[in-house]
Amino acid sequence: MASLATQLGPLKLQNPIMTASGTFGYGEEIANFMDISHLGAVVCKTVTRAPRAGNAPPRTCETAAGMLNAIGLQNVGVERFITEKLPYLRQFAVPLIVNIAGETIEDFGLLAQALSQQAGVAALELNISCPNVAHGLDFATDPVLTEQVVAHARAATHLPIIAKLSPNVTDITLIARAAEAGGADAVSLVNTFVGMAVNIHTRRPRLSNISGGLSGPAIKPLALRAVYRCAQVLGIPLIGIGGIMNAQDAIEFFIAGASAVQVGTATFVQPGAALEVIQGLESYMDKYAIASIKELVGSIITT
Amino acid sequence: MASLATQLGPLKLQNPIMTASGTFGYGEEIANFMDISHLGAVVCKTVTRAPRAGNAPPRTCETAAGMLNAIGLQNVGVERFITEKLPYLRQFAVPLIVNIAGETIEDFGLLAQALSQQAGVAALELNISCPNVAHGLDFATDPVLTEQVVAHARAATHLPIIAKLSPNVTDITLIARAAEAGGADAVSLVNTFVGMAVNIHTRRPRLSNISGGLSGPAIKPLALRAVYRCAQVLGIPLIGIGGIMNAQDAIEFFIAGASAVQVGTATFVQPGAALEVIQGLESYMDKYAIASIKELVGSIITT
Amino acid sequence: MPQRILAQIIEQRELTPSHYRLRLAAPEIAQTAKAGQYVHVLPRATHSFDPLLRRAFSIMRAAEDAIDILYRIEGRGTALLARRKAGETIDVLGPLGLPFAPLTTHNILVGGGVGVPPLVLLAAQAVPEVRIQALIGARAATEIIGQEDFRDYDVPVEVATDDGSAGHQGLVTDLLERQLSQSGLTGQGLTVFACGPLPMLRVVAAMSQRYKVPCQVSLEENMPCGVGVCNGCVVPVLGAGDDYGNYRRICVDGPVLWANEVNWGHYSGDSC
Amino acid sequence: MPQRILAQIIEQRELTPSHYRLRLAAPEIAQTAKAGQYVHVLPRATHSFDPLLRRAFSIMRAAEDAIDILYRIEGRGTALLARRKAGETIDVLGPLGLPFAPLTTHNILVGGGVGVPPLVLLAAQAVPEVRIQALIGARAATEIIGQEDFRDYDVPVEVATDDGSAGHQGLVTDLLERQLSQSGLTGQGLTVFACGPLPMLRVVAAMSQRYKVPCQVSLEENMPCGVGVCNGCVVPVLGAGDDYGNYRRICVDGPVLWANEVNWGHYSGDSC
Ligand SMILES: Cc1cc2nc3c(=O)[nH]c(=O)nc-3n(C[C@H](O)[C@H](O)[C@H](O)COP(=O)(O)OP(=O)(O)OC[C@H]3O[C@@H](n4cnc5c(N)ncnc54)[C@H](O)[C@@H]3O)c2cc1C
Ligand SMILES: Cc1cc2nc3c(=O)[nH]c(=O)nc-3n(C[C@H](O)[C@H](O)[C@H](O)COP(=O)(O)OP(=O)(O)OC[C@H]3O[C@@H](n4cnc5c(N)ncnc54)[C@H](O)[C@@H]3O)c2cc1C
Ligand SMILES: Cc1cc2nc3c(=O)[nH]c(=O)nc-3n(C[C@H](O)[C@H](O)[C@H](O)COP(=O)(O)O)c2cc1C
Ligand SMILES: Cc1cc2nc3c(=O)[nH]c(=O)nc-3n(C[C@H](O)[C@H](O)[C@H](O)COP(=O)(O)O)c2cc1C
Ligand code: FES
Ligand code: FES
Repeated sequence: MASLATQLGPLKLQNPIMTASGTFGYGEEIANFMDISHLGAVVCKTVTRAPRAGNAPPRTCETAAGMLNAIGLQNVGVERFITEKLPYLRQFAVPLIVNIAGETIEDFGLLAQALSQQAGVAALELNISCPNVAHGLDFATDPVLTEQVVAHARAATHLPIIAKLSPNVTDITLIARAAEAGGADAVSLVNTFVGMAVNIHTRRPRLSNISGGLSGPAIKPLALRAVYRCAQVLGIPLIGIGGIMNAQDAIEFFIAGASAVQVGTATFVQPGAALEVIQGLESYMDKYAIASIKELVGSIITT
Repeated sequence: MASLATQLGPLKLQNPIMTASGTFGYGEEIANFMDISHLGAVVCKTVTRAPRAGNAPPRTCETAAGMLNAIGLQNVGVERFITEKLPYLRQFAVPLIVNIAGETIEDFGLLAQALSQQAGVAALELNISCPNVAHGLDFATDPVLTEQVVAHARAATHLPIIAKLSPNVTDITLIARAAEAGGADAVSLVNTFVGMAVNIHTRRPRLSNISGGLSGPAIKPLALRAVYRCAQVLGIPLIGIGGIMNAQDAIEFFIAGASAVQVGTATFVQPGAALEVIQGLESYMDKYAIASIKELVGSIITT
Repeated sequence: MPQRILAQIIEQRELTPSHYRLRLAAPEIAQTAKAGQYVHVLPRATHSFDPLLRRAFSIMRAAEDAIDILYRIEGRGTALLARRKAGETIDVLGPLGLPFAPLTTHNILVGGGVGVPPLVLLAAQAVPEVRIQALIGARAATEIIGQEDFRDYDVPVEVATDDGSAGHQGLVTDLLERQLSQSGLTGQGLTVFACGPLPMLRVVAAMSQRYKVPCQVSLEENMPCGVGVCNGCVVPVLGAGDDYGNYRRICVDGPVLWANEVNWGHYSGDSC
Repeated sequence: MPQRILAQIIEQRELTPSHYRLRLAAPEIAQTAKAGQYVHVLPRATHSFDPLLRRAFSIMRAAEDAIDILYRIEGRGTALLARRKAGETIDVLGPLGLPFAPLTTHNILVGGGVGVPPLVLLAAQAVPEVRIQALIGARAATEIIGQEDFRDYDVPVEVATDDGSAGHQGLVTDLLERQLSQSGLTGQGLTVFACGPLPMLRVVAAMSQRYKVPCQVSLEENMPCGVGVCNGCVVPVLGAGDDYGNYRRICVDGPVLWANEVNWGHYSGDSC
């Protein structure tokens, strides 16, 4: 049997497949469809300091092989997260990565601090790349701010820190290196691409927020390229995200240089998608006699 | 009957539907499938100063609702273009927009000059955004260079100039404004998004060039958003490009602010796609009693 | 507990060129489904990622280990669904959502267009003691849905059509107004259950409030996941909402809500 | 002149679980198709954009206003195609590409796997005077393509299978080597026509050159448009190439090329 164990800096995972933030809620619902403890890790919906109501509906819209969303970081806020959501998530024998977002650098520090004191939090993912809230993209489009926010969070916690980056930039390697310089243990690539759709009968945008973030198979080639490029220049591990629907897709990301991947939109289509990816990955590794996932990571041949 | 006539600065078109560069060759083949003279304009494959062999195969690869290409600007060069291709294209009663690309600012000036002296050239589209050649993206990712190259071409020709921009940037409005400042009569948005795909059996990239440009329905929401944002800030007309497969798609671009559109990848699927878009647009305008396409352009309701 | 099953198509019946009734072999769903619940159906082939997401359809019938849905061709997903033939299998998740509240002594079911199906199941699952009146609205006689089903369950039906080709010419809400003003049952264990287009539901909700009759509405929104994890399907509610603010996810906390819970003033309901 | 037609499926015959033979009503194509030409088929529904592009298949038979193609399930497109049933229509562009050169006095046809179909049409369109020998390579006996068709045309066939389950155990190029070394026909109006996997074609090309026998090969590349406008389908050639450099578009200037035109050293042929 192939070994799927992987490592993201200090964070050890039994396998490299995790859920993507915002596509798994806080686990309560998906637990009806799969055994969460078989995952490599779970990443829960972004938590902010104060509760957020999110954007007005319509919040989502399907596009060709993809979807737009403008949820607007609807969440219960960190206090209720700790009292109401964390106890549930803590019970699974699987690392919990809490995804956090703030409006200011200080917000990230305070959230990191608050969550570090809680049992059952394995790592923090900094969402500095949400396209659906005011100033959501300010950090991840600016290398200086990226480095600062990561460094600030770094100082506030002993937990491993993952910086989640935006693909809506001219050169993502600059941002990834800034995250590394700021002390990130890993980066996750990518958050959604900003897009929109128009109802030609009403002449209105299909989302109340006008624009939204594109996810799903449509973006896979773009996400894969971001991972590949960053893998060439980074000294820290990468988590690949974007359009992963099955094991084949995940394997492309490993070969391009990702040490782990997150399954997002696929979970909407198949609530158990992430587990199917694990199974398919095992079959592939068996077929090609790959003993450890580490042999696969970054094994792309370009000569 | 609705009037489809539109105007791109000094350039008058009988309708707002054109072919996209690189998806129409020089017209010889598509003429077997449709009456080219019914189009609003034709845009031919990029022409460079010297002939270019292009990239090694494989050059294309299908992705979810899209395709990657890395043709690498294969073309006969401007001299043979003028002697061998232009006479054929000139015979159609439809404006010909010649798409040009150079490696330096001077190249663009020389190409503009050479083509200005030819009968039958209605306008020039500056391809400053090809992702598949070395330095292809240098111009369109930098507002200063964009302004310079447009200004240089502007000085070299009396023809209308359209700057074709890249979506692979943090803020496309900055680049579009730079093109406007340089004297462009219009901008066309967008060229392809940089992406890649990996063959998990050989662990090689699916394109010999490693990365390629993503086109087709997958990118439509992203292209539409680029057009919408630029329409808010520009004083010159916009041409929308990206994933337009049918009239509905084209209409979304008009509503978002495009004065004309280009049909690209759709032509690969249906060689007569552009004409079908014109027919569908006419039906839509008749259905909603829209007398002129100008009423539609930028008519998006966001309140 | 919702299940994901590959259900075989028993019958795909074309009712009109744009209306189909699909019967699926789905014992796991048929045995537990309650009126108001829906299934989430993947219309595409597994070899294609477009259209990407599932589509929601109310369960219209749940008997003999099979379920029926009735749908209208709206766009790409329903167009693809209509091409599927008996014998093929289809990926279905269900039953999902919270069902209608229990029927009361007297009940008026108000259905518009393809909003009728869940009301048919509500009537089918009624105990004999309750009294039910069904009101159906449609564009034209050919598009009336559920009339025969209600008759099979001995539920009296009144019909309204836009073009007057059957029943009352006008809106189904005209029929409701008549019922409410004439029946004298308001305040006597009468409940209204409604499903249909948003403009209809608005009127039904306002009318029920005016007559002080409790009213349940089954709502629609784009539903990416159907299981409560995306927060995409929310509608604005008065008061507390769900866990996440002044919105409620209609996929798991609906699709049926009490009309007086909905924040109608902030609900535009434009969906894509 | 290539045509775009919506062709009705006359028959979809499953030869093995992964090989299908599809007969399409396509008079416009059937009446003009020449051996070596292909059709470009859209496997998806019009309501879906994935998979996006057409797929190329050689024309295997063109008679009675119908064409046959024979295909193996390779990926998503062919998997979708195999789900289409008789009576449905399918969007087809063709005939496309340049055909094989005319047959000479003596001819050896070398086909590997699903490369056999165009050679079957080549034999069918032969005038009685020419002499033809067909060599077929396959993985196993069950996957041999075209054997009966060749027999119908009175063309002698030799077979090679990887597993020895029929004919010679080994490669079809073993059979070719035997023919070339024994026939004594080299230089006497003998031509080799080959279609199959790239490794096979390489060997056939090299062998034909060694024996100084003219050889035509039918090549494959990803073909976005099939009509010559995208420049996506090029293969490297020696000498002038097409208009655009040292490459030739095999969709319109092929798929058949003379083996000595191809720049085999620069042709990796990895396709996606
Ligand atoms: C809980 C629930 C239960 C449901 N139950 C049923 C049911 O029992 N039966 C049923 O039929 N449906 C039901 N629906 C609705 C059903 O889910 C949708 O009809 C379906 O998702 C549409 O999918 P589609 O892919 O066909 O259309 P989509 O791809 O969503 O597209 C809709 C189409 O409408 C077009 N359109 C939008 N606005 C206009 C306009 N103003 N004029 C003209 N065209 C326009 C768009 O262009 C698009 O083509 C239910 C929905 C929910 C949430
Ligand atoms: C002129 C021409 C004529 C042709 N004629 C015929 C014909 O007559 N009959 C015929 O059957 N075909 C023919 N072909 C080939 C045919 O076009 C392709 O088989 C078809 O396009 C495949 O489409 P697809 O969508 O099924 O596969 P694609 O979507 O292209 O995918 C191919 C599949 O192969 C998989 N794959 C790639 N490499 C490996 C590997 N090393 N191991 C395992 N899996 C791998 C990929 O994952 C993918 O699923 C012809 C091609 C050309 C250009
Ligand atoms: C409905 C929805 C909600 C999301 N919410 C969040 C979020 O709260 N925080 C975050 O970091 N990413 C969020 N994302 C982004 C995903 O985590 C992921 O980066 C993106 O969807 C790309 O992956 P996919 O194509 O597999 O979905 C959300 C995505 C979707 C579709
Ligand atoms: C195969 C191919 C070749 C292309 N070649 C060129 C080119 O030479 N010059 C150029 O400006 N754009 C080129 N493009 C980009 C298109 O003109 C267009 O901007 C892009 O494909 C997006 O539109 P679409 O989604 O409708 O195809 C090419 C696109 C494709 C798919
Ligand atoms: S549809 Fe995803 S939360 Fe309701
Ligand atoms: S397939 Fe487009 S040029 Fe050959």
